[in-house]
Order: sequence, then structure tokens, then C-alpha cells
Amino acid sequence: MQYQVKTEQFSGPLDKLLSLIQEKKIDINRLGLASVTQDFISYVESLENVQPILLADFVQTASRLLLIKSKSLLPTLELSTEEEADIADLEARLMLYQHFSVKQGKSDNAAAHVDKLWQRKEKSYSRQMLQQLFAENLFYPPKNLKPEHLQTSLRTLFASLKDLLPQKAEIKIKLTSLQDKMAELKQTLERVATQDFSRLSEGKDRQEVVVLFLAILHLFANKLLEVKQDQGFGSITISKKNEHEPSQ
Amino acid sequence: MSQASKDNAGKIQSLLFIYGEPISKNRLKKLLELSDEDFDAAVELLKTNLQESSLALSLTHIEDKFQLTTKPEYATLLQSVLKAEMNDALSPAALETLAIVCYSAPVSRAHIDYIRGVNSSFILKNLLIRGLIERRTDPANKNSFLYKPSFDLLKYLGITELKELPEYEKFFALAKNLNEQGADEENE
Amino acid sequence: MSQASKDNAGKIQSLLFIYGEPISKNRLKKLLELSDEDFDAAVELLKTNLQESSLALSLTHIEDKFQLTTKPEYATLLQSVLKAEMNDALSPAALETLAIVCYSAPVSRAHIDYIRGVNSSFILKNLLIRGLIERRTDPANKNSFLYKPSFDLLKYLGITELKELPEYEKFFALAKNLNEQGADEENE
Repeated sequence: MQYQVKTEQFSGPLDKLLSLIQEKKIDINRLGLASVTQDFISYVESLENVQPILLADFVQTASRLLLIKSKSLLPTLELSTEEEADIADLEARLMLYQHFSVKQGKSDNAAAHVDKLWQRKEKSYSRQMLQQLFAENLFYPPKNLKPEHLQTSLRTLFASLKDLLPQKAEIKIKLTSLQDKMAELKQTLERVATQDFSRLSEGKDRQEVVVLFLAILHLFANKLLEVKQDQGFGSITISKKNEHEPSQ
Repeated sequence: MSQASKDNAGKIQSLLFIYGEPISKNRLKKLLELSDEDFDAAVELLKTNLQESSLALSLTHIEDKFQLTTKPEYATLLQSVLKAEMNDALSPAALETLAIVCYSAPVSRAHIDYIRGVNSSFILKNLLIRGLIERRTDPANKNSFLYKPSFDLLKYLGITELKELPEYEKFFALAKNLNEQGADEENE
Repeated sequence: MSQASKDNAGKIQSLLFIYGEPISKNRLKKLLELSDEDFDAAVELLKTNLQESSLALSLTHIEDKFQLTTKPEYATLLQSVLKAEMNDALSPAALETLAIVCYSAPVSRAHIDYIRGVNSSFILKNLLIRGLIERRTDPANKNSFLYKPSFDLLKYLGITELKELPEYEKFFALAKNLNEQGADEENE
């Protein structure tokens, strides 16, 4: 399926996640979330030219989904209190969001209600302000208005606009691109065919570890590498897949 | 009283409410596609309804023209209220809008809205009614207006042209340039 | 129903009729020198009178502001007469954001962001400029705004108050309950 990033630039991870869940006609629970994890990650991987701050939101959601997915694959995996709270938060927000989302498609939905009223075009009208007076030539200035008052008002306005602009420019989030990470990972595996995940993630910050994990998962899904984990919390081994095998 | 008369009375009232100005019987009949008898019955009903209700409106009838007005007993109240309204100091939002009009005239409503980040139509109407600003059709876009300060306002401010406003060049440039900066923002 | 309430209802209606635009409760109270109780009783009476009468008008209000409008059943007639433009289409993001603002007003941007899971500043700015929503400073936090539907939006939707929205209580409770949970994440 093709996603137009441009038209979706103001819809976020919850919107995407809800769409995936609806396409599969499954419930919003951990099982449902686990089953759309791969699709969601593929989507995140396909995102290009997205504002870094928005991409960070997607990556955060992806990492929560990965937790859910890992837990469903490895029931013995124990999650920290913080991780449990993150998962519960994602579920709760998705449950709430579906009531307001346009894509929910049910009739008892807030957006559907507003849409229906909007579409029926039964508009009420009001009168123009002081309609009877409008035609006459009146002049009612406020008392004691001086040019300096206008100047001060504009100064305040432009000062507040300026406050907004540089702040916007300074937003810069260090985000390792997924594409870069995948290329890097493939290169690493070219050199040494088998790698340990803990080794690969050593000394990297949390965000980079998440992206690395996403990269592995993606390459794994495309059958470009193999992943092995013998036990919960055990080390994860990544190895290069035989090149002559057909890839998807 | 028939249902049809009731419906027609409502329609006539809604039209008079929105129009404000007196409308002739012929025009109303044509708009509503009514016969003479149906129209008269509806008007009679509307008149009675307005009289009987404890509402403040009545149907004024001069020659063949109809207008919805307030009942005469409210005249004094309304006059004092309008006077108070007109002598009010400007709210900060109104002052800001007036300042934008003065420093970037002639300027469209869309541009004022853009600079302020909110819809300014109500404030502009208020400033127009008070005679502080004027508007004319935009030659480049017949569906839109350009706003500028009124001559009376300049006199009141004690200046003869806009360039005499403090820091005029600076704010004129700022207000005009904001558009390009803003365009980038929208494409983000 | 007392004679005083009747008189006050008439006065309020006459003011709203002449002024045309929304007027705040405080302003009306001051103009008519009414206490809170007297004002509320008069407004209640005016609303009932308008509903029960076969007249074409209703009283629309949001928070503490009031406006006199036509009933929605006259939309087709008035639209054709006024040659008013049809409602523009709403994008999915605009519709979703409007739904949240309608059902949880007054609401902060941080809370809207939280429900949508994405930054909403661009879409809110758009809706503000289109005049579909309004904002005011949050009394509890001077650096942040609270958003609510505009009178124009209510008129578009053909409702006189937010409570007329289908399932209003249900969605209001849903949206607001989360407020406490979400408060930690708000960092506007």
C-alpha cells in the first residue's frame, strides 16, 4: 500500500496505528497491537522528509509496540514498571482517540457527529453588526487615542511573533535515520557475519538503540538477516542470511 | 390558523431578520412564491404572534414595505446602549487590528488574519462602524476588500499622512514581509 | 414567571437584535443593571419563549456569550436569498480537531495534542483564521490558551449550544477524564 506522506503530514502515530487496526478488523488490545507491529514499523521506515519531531513520535510508538510484540513472543519476558505503564498508556490513548478519529467509521463517534451536522447544511444565520447604523457616516474615536498607542501595540505583537520563530528554528532532534542504520548494519554484517545485539548497542543512547532495533527487525522481516535469542533476556545474535536465498 | 400560514410567517420573519432594511411586499411574495392571499394571511399571523408574545420585536409596515423592528418602548434603552458602545475604549485586540491597518494599509483581511493568527472579521466590522477605518474592493480580487485608516482617524491622531506614524517604515516592512516568512511555515 | 423576568427578557432580546453580534453576559448585566439571578431567569425565559413561539429565531450561546440567530430550518431559504457560499469542506485533520474542541471546550492545545497524539498547532491556527474556533488565555496558566468553538461554527452546525451535540455528555466525560492522566505530559 502506498502512503502519501504529504497529505498525512499532520496525522500522527495514533492515527496510523488506528488505521492498521481497522484494516485488520481487530480489537484494541495487546494482542491486536502485537499483530500490527510489523506493519507499523514498515510504515515508519517508509517515512521520508518528515519533521524530526514527528518522526520521534513515531519511533517512540514503534518502540512501545516492539515491547508488546516481544512480550507476546516471549511470555516469560518481564517488563519493568515503566514499560508496563508505557504500554497501558498507549492502549488507553488509542481507546480514547478512536472516539474522536475521523477514520473510526462508526456512527457513534464524535467526529462523525460533527461531520453529519456540518454536511446537513442546516445553518443558522445572524444579523450584521448594528445593521441599521451601517449606512451612515459616523465617527466615534476612542478617547485619547495617540499614534504611540498604535506603535506600542504593534511592538508587542511583533515581539511575540519573534519569540515564536527562533524557537522553531532551534528545534533539532538528534535522530539516527533508519535507512542509515540499516546500511550500517548490513556493512557490519559484511565484515563479521555474526553479531551480538548488546555489542552493537553498546555505548549508544536510547533513541539510537531503538532505531537499531527497528533496523534489525526490518531486515529480519525482509529476510536479509537472521535473529536468534535462546532465552528471555538472553543475548540476541544477528547473522547474515545466505545471499543466494531469494529475498522478498 | 393553517400550518401553511405558520410556515410562511416564519419564513417572512427570518428574511426580515437577516435583511434589516424594509422589504416590499412584491419582493417578499416573489422570494417565497406566495399568492396575495397567502401572503396577507401570513403577515397577519406574524403580526399577531409578535404582539402576543412577550418578545421585543414587531412588524413595521409603511406603505407596501415591511421591516422587523424592536417595539417602541425599547428606544431609549437602545440609544443609551449604542452611545456607550461607541464611546468605549478599544479592546487590546481592536487596537492591535487598528494598528495593523494603519501601518500596512491598504491591507486585506486575509493578511490581517494571518499576522494576528486569528479571524478578525468582527473587529473590522466594529472599526468600520465607528468610522475609524474604511474599505474598498480589492482591484486584484473582486471578492475581497482592502482596509485603510479613515481620513477622520488621521485627523484625530494629529497626522496628515501615514508616514508620520512613529517607526512607520520599520513596521510597514515587518508587516509586509511576514507573508513570505509565513509561507515557509505553512509548507513545513 | 414574573413580570420583571418578562421585561428583562424583552430588553435582552432587543439588545441582541440591534447589536447583531454576540454579547457577553457581563456586558448585558451591566447595561441592564441586572443581578446574576435576574439575568439567568430572563435568559431562561427568553429561550423558552423563542422555542415555543412559532417564530423564526433562537438564542445561541457559548460559555457566557449570547447571540440571536435564525432557526436552522430556514437555512435553504436564506442561503438562496443571501447567495451565501456553501460550507467549505473540512479536511480529516480539521474535522477531528473540531470534534475534540467541540466536545471538550474549553480545552488547551496540550490536551488536544495528547488526544490526537500529534502536534496540532498548525491545524489550530488554520481553524482560528477560518473563524471556526476561538481562543482565550487560560486563567490558570497565562502562557497557554484555551480553545472553544466560535459562534460561526455553531451557526454552521445549526445548533444553539454545545449541549445539543449528539452524545455530548458521553464524549465530554471521555475527553475530560483523561485530563488528569495527561497532565504530566502537558508541557506547552
